Amino acid sequence: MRDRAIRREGGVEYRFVPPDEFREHVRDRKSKAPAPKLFTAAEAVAAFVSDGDYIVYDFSSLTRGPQSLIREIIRQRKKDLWIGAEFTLHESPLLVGAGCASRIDVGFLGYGSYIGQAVCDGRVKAYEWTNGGIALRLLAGARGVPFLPTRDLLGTDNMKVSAAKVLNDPYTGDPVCVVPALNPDVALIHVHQADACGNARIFGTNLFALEASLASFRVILSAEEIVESDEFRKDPMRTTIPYFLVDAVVHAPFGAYPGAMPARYEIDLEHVDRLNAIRTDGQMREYLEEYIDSVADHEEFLDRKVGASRMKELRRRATVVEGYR
Amino acid sequence: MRDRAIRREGGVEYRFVPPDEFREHVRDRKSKAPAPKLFTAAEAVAAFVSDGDYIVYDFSSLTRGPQSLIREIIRQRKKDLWIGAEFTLHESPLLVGAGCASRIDVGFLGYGSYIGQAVCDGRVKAYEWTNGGIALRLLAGARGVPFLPTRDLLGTDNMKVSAAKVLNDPYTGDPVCVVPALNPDVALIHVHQADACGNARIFGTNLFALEASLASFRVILSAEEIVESDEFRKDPMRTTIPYFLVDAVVHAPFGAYPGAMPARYEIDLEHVDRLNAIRTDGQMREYLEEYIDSVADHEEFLDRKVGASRMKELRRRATVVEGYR
Amino acid sequence: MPRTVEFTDTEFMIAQGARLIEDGKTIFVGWGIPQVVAMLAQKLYVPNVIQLFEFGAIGPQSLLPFVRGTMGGPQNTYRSLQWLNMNWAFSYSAAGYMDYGMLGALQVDPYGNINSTHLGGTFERPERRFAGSGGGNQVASHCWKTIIVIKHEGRRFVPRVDFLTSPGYLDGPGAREKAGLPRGTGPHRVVTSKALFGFDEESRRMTLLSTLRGVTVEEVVKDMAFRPLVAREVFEVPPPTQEELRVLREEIDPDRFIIRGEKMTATP
Amino acid sequence: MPRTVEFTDTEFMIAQGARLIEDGKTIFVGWGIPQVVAMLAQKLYVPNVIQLFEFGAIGPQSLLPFVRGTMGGPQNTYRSLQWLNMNWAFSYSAAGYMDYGMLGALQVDPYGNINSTHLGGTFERPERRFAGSGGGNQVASHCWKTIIVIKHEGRRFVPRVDFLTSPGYLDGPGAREKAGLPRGTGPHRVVTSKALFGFDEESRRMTLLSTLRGVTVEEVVKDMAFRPLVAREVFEVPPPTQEELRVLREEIDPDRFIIRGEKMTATP
Repeated sequence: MRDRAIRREGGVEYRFVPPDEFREHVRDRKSKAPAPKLFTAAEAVAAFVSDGDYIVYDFSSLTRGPQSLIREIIRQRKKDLWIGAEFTLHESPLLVGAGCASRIDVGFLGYGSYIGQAVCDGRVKAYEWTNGGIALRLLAGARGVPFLPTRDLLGTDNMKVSAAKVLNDPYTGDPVCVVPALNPDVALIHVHQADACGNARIFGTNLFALEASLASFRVILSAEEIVESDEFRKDPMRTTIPYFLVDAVVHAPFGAYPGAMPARYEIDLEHVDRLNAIRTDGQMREYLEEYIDSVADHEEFLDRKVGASRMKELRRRATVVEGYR
Repeated sequence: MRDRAIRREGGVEYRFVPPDEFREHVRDRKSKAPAPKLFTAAEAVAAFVSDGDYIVYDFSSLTRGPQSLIREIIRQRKKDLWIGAEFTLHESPLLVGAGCASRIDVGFLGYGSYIGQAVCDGRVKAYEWTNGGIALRLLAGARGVPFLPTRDLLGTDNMKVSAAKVLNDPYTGDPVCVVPALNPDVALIHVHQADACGNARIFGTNLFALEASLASFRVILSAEEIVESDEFRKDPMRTTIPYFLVDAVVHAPFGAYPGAMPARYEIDLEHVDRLNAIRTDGQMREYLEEYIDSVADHEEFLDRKVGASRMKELRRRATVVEGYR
Repeated sequence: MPRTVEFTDTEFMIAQGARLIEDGKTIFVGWGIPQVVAMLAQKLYVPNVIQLFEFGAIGPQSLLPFVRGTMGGPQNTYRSLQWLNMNWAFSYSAAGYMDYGMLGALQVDPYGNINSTHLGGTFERPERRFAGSGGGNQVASHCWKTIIVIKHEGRRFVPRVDFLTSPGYLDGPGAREKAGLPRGTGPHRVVTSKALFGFDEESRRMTLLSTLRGVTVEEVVKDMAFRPLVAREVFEVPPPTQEELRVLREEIDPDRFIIRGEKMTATP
Repeated sequence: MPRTVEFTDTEFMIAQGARLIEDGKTIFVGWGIPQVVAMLAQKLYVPNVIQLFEFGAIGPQSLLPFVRGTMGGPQNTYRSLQWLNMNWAFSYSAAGYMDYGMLGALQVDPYGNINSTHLGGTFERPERRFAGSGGGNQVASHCWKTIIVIKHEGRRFVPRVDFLTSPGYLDGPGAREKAGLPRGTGPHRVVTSKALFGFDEESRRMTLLSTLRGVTVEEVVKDMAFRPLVAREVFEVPPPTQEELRVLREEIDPDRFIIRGEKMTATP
């Protein structure tokens, strides 16, 4: 998909898939039958993430991010990925540091100097769409329309470095900004509960969980808990994503680690500090070796790099549970 | 607002308020302080509904419609209303029969021949926007944009009898339909639970409860139950409408009668049949006199025209409660 | 020798529609008769079909009996996978997730264009005004294959609809795409109380595919105000089965509000 | 004679910002320092302010202490009125419901234009790359009055931002409206660690309104790379109160990750 889906206009590159092409994928390739689709992370990433893919993820590095899936993508050293990310504090540095990502649409591009330096060095291209712009592009992708209008971005340099355009609104005659639909190749979403078929619940807010699930060619969920399918039909208001949007479900307790999973476990700020401290390629190599490449999978990571005591402590700290159920 | 907000183009009339005008109303007239705003239906309608207003309501005549508020509007004989309605089986005939409404944007325009005949006779103008078109127009109004695009309505006669337009999408070059934002004067929404300030919960699906609440100049809620404000902060995922969008809250048990309130009471099909049987102006006058004008308010209506036994029976029939909480 | 089975034209139409629905697929269900068709299908044939209703019920397993006139009530939205709202419901269809759409119609023309708005006169001053699109326009625009369910009354089959409410193939091949409607969509079948029609791949014109057992092609087309194409081989559709009739009469519509109609007989 | 109070420039900036927030109004809160400003304000001055966070928390009453770096976590979204998502959050602001927005900035220019993207070089190959807009662009575009919170370092106040990330008054009066941004919006205050600025109604240029008690106008403007307008009467802002400092140091940021900074003194 990548090559067809890259558009270049006046020095600006952007991802765009005409709605009809996306719709045909959905018709031909999305199974609507309620079949189990449980995979290991390694299987899911191998089967559903390809070199050159455009990937989005919900939510942020510190809260309910799909960190175990990101680590698996790095472990498999996928190449030439294009990331669409909002609050990407740690995923982007790691993906770029490991040589997996060549383009990032942001959003809010991390802190720490590693990723900033990578942009300055030209190792990765960072396109500025703003958080609102990315969310709106996904909404367009989810609504099957080629663009959506918005009254921001206007007047700023974002208009020059993105494919946002100005139209005259046919009802007021005033200028309005439009952004192109975004239909990623893959959405990675970490959820509180899923069943084997892909019905899923997120508790708390989300960035664009349903938008990204509707708009993406493939959807990989990781879930803290796998629950009975019947749960979802008993309480349909709490379903965030219905199964027929989903391609793979990975059972991943502590899948958001070192970030927090609201009402389940808190952030590991010490580990986050270690990530934030990465400044050189040497430090990056050390981190990747220590926490990703030297372990076979997420379970080994939890056993050897986090440990039961730490997990118990992070669970203990997650005392705010009101509203998350 | 009415006169400024009516646009006429090539024989088509439509409601349109430029986003900037709506925004200024919100800034200047919507109180964001958490003050109680409980009113009787008579007070709320007198204070917040004016002759000439454009009114929308959620959901349908048979399910969670704001029927007690509609009856109060008729009781007060508001004039020259413009209704934006989706599943309007009974409100439209009653509002037109009572001389309250002169224009209807639909939607799905009732059954029974009364309302159809009124359109044929030219007593009311019925503009065809389709359900999806009305919901999308409200979404545009709620998002503060002058229009939204969609890939329907195209190719049909709806394009000729509405203000929907065709644009060329700047990304594909293909034609796409756009509909103008809809910012009604008043939204009427019947909810399961509200607090005195206007925080509200609807259980089950809705048409456009949040869209209409964000997009409307004034919002009147009627609620089966008034609950403590603190309830909402304990479970923010269940809040449908936050208080600062709302202008008035009316406590109205059985407010959706003769329609159903999911998990609270069932439809009164006998009363619905009486409504469906109205064919002549004489029958309409009889109905209006019997059920609306001869009672002072909703409470007297319940006492004298429904009765405790009937209400008990309708509650008994509402046995499907799963998921509604 | 099989006994004769008795049924109404409505019952046949519903049963015929129910047999067309595929299991493990998605279907956007319009108000009224299509709901009953989907109920019968889900009960007897396609337990894993995903129904979608425009007011935001995704994947309900409706509770029987059918409460006439309702769509958003708790019976019809029972055991949904997800409850949302209308704009989300139409996102599912617009993004291509709805394999089928099923709609009623007041009039239909050779290209499967649907009128549900008015008969005679002008839009502003019609001779008779009906409910209009509801969400039918979106269903007919977005879903991959639209199935139209309509009583086989000649006056409903017209060369040109009085008002084009929901798009069929408009004025012929390529017209939908040219208008900007999603590529590869359009009317798929017309299910009537006597026959089944499809649409010719080339001309996009309505084509008679099969008739109720015992009904001739000539009986089907004689009252239609246009002459449909007729498939090379016209198949015979068996009448409602005992099981279809039992579910319709006992479980879905015991008061016979929906399934009443003209009495018919056929050999099972 | 009052004793001298000791505080950091960051603490003053936060306290000054907190005093600007109006009770019973709405404020769209940006990531980082603005969150701490809002926490202090809600704790001490404006219990009924409605905060809004871009990832969908409407009206939270954040739980203290502040967990550094977080915005979407359960502490920050605690006791919200409503939990939604980003597209809804920006609907609230775009439809005019947000009285205030509060944002940090890397650079700001005389028209209140914000750069948070890069310093030096070009966008494609900058000398230094920073986080970028996040949702700042939407906040600065939609909210009625934007408050910018920025350390008073001269290099941050530039005649022209290296990259215009979030709109101030662009190139002057009327420019926002001409660009299509919502009418009547724009930067309202610039809260720094030494002073407070507004914007001149006519020229839309940044205007010095007040300084920290004991800091002169000349001290404020000497490092700025442009000369702001200066109000006819420049007021004096008292330093952080004991209560402000107590809440900041004991309740909001006991580890002093946020509030550390240059040490200052002033008379209370």
